[in-house]
Amino acid sequence: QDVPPAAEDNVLKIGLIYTLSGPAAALGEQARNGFMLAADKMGKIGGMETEIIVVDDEQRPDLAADNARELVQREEVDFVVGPIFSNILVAIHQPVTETGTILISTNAGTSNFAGPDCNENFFVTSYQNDQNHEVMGAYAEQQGYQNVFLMAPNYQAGRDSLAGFKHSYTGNVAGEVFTELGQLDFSSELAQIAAFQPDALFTFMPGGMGVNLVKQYGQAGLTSIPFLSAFTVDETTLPATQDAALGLLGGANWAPDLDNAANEEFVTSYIEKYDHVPGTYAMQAYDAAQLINSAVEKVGGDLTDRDALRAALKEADFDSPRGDFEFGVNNYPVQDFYLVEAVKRDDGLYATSAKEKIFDDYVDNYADQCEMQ
Amino acid sequence: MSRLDVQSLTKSFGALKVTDDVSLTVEPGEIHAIIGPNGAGKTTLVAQLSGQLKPDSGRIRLDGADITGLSMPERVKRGLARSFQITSILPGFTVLENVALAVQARSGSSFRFFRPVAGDAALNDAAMEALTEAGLGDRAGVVASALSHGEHRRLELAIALATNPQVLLLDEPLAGVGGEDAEAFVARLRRFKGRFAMLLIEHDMDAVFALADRVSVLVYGRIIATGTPDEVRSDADVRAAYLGEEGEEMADA
Amino acid sequence: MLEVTGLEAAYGESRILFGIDLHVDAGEVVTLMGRNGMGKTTTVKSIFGMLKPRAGTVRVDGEDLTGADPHRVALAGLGLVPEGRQIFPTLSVEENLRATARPGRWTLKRIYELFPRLAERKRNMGTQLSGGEQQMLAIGRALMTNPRLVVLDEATEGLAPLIRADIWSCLETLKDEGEAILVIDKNVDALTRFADRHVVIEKGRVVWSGTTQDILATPDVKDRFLHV
Amino acid sequence: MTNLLVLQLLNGVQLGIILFLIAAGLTLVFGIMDVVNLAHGVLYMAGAYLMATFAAATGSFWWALLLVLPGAVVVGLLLEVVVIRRLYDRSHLDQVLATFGLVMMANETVKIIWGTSPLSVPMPDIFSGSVPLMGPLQYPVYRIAIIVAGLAVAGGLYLLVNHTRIGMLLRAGATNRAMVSALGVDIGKLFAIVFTLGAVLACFAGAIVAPILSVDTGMGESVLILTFVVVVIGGIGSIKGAFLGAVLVAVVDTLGGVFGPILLRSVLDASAAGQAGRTLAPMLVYILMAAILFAKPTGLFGGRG
Amino acid sequence: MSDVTTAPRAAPRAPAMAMRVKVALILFALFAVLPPVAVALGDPFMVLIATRILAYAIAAMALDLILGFGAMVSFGHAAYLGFGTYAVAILSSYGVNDLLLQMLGAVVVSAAFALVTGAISLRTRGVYFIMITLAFGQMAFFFFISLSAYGGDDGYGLSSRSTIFGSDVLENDMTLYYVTLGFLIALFAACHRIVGSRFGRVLTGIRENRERMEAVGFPPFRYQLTAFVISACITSLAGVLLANQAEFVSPAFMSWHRSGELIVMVVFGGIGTLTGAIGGAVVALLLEEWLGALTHHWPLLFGLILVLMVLFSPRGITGLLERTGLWRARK
Ligand SMILES: Nc1ncnc2c1ncn2[C@@H]1O[C@H](COP(=O)(O)OP(=O)(O)OP(=O)(O)O)[C@@H](O)[C@H]1O
Ligand SMILES: Nc1ncnc2c1ncn2[C@@H]1O[C@H](COP(=O)(O)OP(=O)(O)OP(=O)(O)O)[C@@H](O)[C@H]1O
Ligand SMILES: [Mg+2]
Ligand SMILES: [Mg+2]
Repeated sequence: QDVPPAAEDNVLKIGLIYTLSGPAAALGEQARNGFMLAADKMGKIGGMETEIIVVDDEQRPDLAADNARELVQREEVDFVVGPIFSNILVAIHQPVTETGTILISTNAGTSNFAGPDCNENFFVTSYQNDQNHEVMGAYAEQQGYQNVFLMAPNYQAGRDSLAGFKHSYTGNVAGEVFTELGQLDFSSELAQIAAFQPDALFTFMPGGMGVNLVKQYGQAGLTSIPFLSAFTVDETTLPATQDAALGLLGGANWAPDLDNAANEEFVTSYIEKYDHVPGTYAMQAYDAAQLINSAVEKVGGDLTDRDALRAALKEADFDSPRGDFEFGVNNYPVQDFYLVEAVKRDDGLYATSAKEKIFDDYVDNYADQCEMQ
Repeated sequence: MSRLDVQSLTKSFGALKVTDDVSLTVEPGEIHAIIGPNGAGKTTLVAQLSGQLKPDSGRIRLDGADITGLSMPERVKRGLARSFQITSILPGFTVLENVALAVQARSGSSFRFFRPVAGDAALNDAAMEALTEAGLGDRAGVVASALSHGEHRRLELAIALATNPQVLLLDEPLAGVGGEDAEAFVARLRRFKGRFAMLLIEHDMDAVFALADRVSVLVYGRIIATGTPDEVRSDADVRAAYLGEEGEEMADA
Repeated sequence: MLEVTGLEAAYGESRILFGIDLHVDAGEVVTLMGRNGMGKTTTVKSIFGMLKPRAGTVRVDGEDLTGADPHRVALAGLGLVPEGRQIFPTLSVEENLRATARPGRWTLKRIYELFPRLAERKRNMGTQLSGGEQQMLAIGRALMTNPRLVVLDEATEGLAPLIRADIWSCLETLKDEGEAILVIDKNVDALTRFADRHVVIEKGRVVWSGTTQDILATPDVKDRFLHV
Repeated sequence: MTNLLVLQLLNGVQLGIILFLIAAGLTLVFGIMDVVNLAHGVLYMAGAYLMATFAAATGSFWWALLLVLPGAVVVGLLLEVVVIRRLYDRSHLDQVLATFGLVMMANETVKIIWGTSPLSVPMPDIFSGSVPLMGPLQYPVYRIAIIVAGLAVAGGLYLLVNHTRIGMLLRAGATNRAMVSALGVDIGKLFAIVFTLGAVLACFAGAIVAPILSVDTGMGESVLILTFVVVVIGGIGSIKGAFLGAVLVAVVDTLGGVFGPILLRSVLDASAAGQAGRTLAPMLVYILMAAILFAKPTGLFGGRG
Repeated sequence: MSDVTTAPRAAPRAPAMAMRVKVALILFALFAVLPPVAVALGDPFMVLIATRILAYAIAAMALDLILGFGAMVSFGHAAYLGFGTYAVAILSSYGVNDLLLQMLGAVVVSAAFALVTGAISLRTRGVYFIMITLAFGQMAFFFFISLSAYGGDDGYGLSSRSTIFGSDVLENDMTLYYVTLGFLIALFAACHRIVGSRFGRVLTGIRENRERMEAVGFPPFRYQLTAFVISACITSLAGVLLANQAEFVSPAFMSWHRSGELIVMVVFGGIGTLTGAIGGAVVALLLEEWLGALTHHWPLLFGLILVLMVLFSPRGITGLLERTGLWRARK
């Protein structure tokens, strides 16, 4: 087993690895911004001289694996924070954790690392990937929908999302459509929806696909059919969809208007600094910085005692903008989930707004497969 | 047995009948010339004989064997070579390499992956020989794209020679070759006489009448006359359709 | 109207022309002769700016067009029938004629009268012509630009004797109409019949020039330089 | 069922027209001028971004559209003069490399200027409604407008290329620039004009699809391959081919996605059919292209290879 | 239209060829001393990056074999890279960890796929060939995307590197590096011999003028197909090495972007020289690495370099070197 890298000269080194180029760069930038916001505010994270190295994974797993090794082996960072995408997480997980370095995922939360492959050096400040979809399934169930149309892009996350939805939804599935990744035009799918007239649509359409779908949904005159979604209507896509998205529903572990002091401070200072409303990507990275801060403080800057450090991390002793936050056995969060709706704020910016709490202190479905105590 | 035996060849492009029931033979060692107006179908005929185009109907036999269905490379392997009316060479190769490739085609398998070919004396010597015969010996090392038009014509000939043909189809080998060069060219072809048979297409009547054993006249896809050069030259139809006064001058000469 | 002085040209590092002097006056027919590879085509390319000359000048009606873009040379009144035809393969026969046409005496109708075969094939694509038909098309195409000086580089290559004769009589007609002609051709005898002057080049240099009378008077010119 | 089929057919045709609109400029430049311009997607993206910017500045769709056109001319000319002009005589691979470089530069530049978040272009009011079709099915007016625009562009281009002197000169110039020039045509200027026209078409396509599609840095890249597929299926250089290619690609994609699974279920059991359907669906377009090129190696209407 | 097959390049003359081999040998010597230098500089991590670069260099060289010498621009070559990586993942999940067996598996699958798709693709030329190879590459890509057992598009982490005759020497980064370098050198030697052989001359001849080659008696199809298959197999070897380097496989290795990057590497280095492809891969990947460290806006600079390269040095890095005289063959 490799020896954990020593914290020389009392410098805390953190590597951020996010997608900062290509079409999905907006997500990575939000996350980076969120982390840097917290870091700037704290100055010295955990009371230590802090050095932050930001690298771009270009959304390429092979490159990301090298980047991660570079952070761990060459830069000898103490923490790696990131990434956005699950396939990047799969690529960097082993190179980082096998050296004893702590990996904190601020977005991707795949099921294998929540279940059988859970790892003491791996923490997640976001969610388990299925959970937001389960929120919507539960909401559909609660509304008594009997006939829901499901649609997701044809790739691993898309397939997982529909499975997640069906996990908490017991009604009838009116239709299940897998679209192409990167699809531009949804008129054919929308026609099917119009023909089936389901009780609701559930969809997972991240990024540009979601923007296209949302715009075309209204144009096709389907607004009477409830639009339930995850990662589709959020602060990264709302600037593009604007009014077209108003009233559409999503599931999330947080919304910018959650009523608590930590959130108030986070959202105002973020908008002040970056001129747009933060999304969950920013919030979760912000929490990662807070998490590191709290843990390093707890161990008094002694990063050589890894067990102590891990224990300190596990305590999650910080004020998250989302309110309650703690880690489950698998180091994935146990947190509340909300139904959110797209709204136009008083200042003219578009954001999501928490409408209803769906799950309270919700534990993911894989935690019991994790053999950590 | 005729070297090359063509029977009732027919070919149309849409409504245009370009080859209309053409039958002809080329005997061993013979030079059989085909003349005829522009657009009569001479090149199209060569294209069918060489396997570049598929005839609509008819038979082509080489040394008695039916080759109508064979591909171009297979026909070359059996000894039927052609030169192109419009120069067709490998522009980036040297003159020598152009010819050496043709030698290679007839000597052993080319699915040899590791032995260097550049120093293969057997290929280079044979190629050099063909080049010298075509009068290009001193240009062997030049990149083929840098040759002048007339030199390109000679390279065409050298490549065809290097395939060691039984029957050589020559489509206007003299086009663009002038003056003494042309005379030398004709002399060269005459030297090959007997070594292999030739089907010669040419608009240069001096060359045709100097070389050919037999001449066929192709007009609108049909052969309207076949005979010795003298017979053809004095044929009134041929004069009207093709030779014009040039024929008269020659007949007079 | 065309005046070339001291023209030098090269392809990369291999020098081909070493000072060519030549002029064609309005209405005059001049031939450019020489054996294969002596630089005739290179001279033509240099005149048309398709190859930038290393030295020397090319003037048309006094205007210096040395190394100018080809279209400027053409617009100054020169028309080209290039070596090797260079028909546009993706255009039909008629489009080949019309694409670069400029108004003047030569019209589609007159070209079709000159070469009836082209009229028969006017819907064929350029590549679907026989070699000789392509040659007719190249000549027709040049005439359709209504030049005052036509440059023909091996324009009768591959033409049947009858057609060749037609071309010669056509050139004579052109000459009668006052057109200037610069012609390269291996049929020296046919040319001496109606050309005014002759220029012989060898290895990129002018080795002899003179009138038709001069040639007829000194038969050994042909022997010496052309070996015919 | 028949209703749905008809409607999906209509959807396919309409998606095809959007594709054609994007592919039209590419055919023009690629097919006629023989330049493989990977930066075509960039121009399409530029059109959308210009549209978003002008729409935000003027608050009007129409003013924005009007301003995009001169903007496109500037972008197109600039690109032609600085880079593309030097690529006409070069091999396709050189063109690929240079325009690939342009794509990288442009995507990054767009990110620097406009940021990474997608932008929005509002729909013009008069086009924002839907017209009822059959039963509960409705059809957005804006899409009808796009269909009309696409057909107009298709017709105009077809006439330009096949029935005008400019078209002839372009086709001639693509195969032998030197000869066209030697016959007295300023081919450099002509090509510049045509490249700019292609650029304007691409920008126009980007501008008018902006209200229905996401305006983001990835938009150019995601359509690029698809437009190349369209052009190749139709046969390089054929406007008619590009049009039919676009519609074919879209219809196969649309109908395949909807009816493919149904067909598969009739031969396989449900889960196998689902699995097979999901595996095959994204390949459909490529299977179509491979099949067409197998049967006709130069595309549906391509005479040249 | 003139298709891509009209590579306007002269066939390498013998002296230029010898010079290229010399440059390649210098490159290999530099690669050989890199690890000790990296260790001395206190940056052993460099070796891991260099391993990736070498693997891509093998793939680029393989592509040059058909692209530069056969004028077959394959836009689906990343598929073979992918077959190589998945051969490692799939075979090791069945307990077959031996590097050579995995390579054998990769080569067999790649040869079969290349034989079938190549035979179909070779009906077309030029840009059509580019697009039909893309189509087959995409089909392979989407197949692995839907292969849920190996993570679909999320990919699949390898639990360990391949073994050589049962020994796990490759776990050592240095060993992996030298093994990769060994493959690069051996494959370069093989490609170099192929290019200069009878077969290679026929292949180049077909690039220059297909009709002429048929007319002297060479049926182009079988020569081109053979070259296509050879190239595919070599590329898949690069994939096997790449999977060991990344210890991770994913369909991302076989997306069309990767195919495009391989083409960029080859053209960037100068096509039809083999050495150029290796140099192109090295320089392109290093540039990406350095520029990336310099600024997050690195694509701007990288793109600019590509454009300038094409505008001012028509034959890539090779052309640049030739121009500065470093590469010029002495008479
Ligand atoms: N692919 C084609 N499609 C349609 N017509 C064609 C095609 N190829 C040739 N032709 C026509 O067929 C006729 C015969 O052409 P061919 O090239 O065989 O003539 P040729 O006798 O060789 O003439 P030349 O002496 O001028 O070279 C010509 O009129 C030509 O226009
Ligand atoms: N593109 C080129 N690159 C290099 N050298 C060339 C090129 N074209 C021609 N040459 C050389 O220039 C010389 C003159 O060629 P040119 O074509 O001008 O001759 P020509 O007098 O027209 O001959 P021909 O009667 O054969 O057409 C020749 O030796 C030829 O090898
Ligand atoms: Mg002919
Ligand atoms: Mg000449």
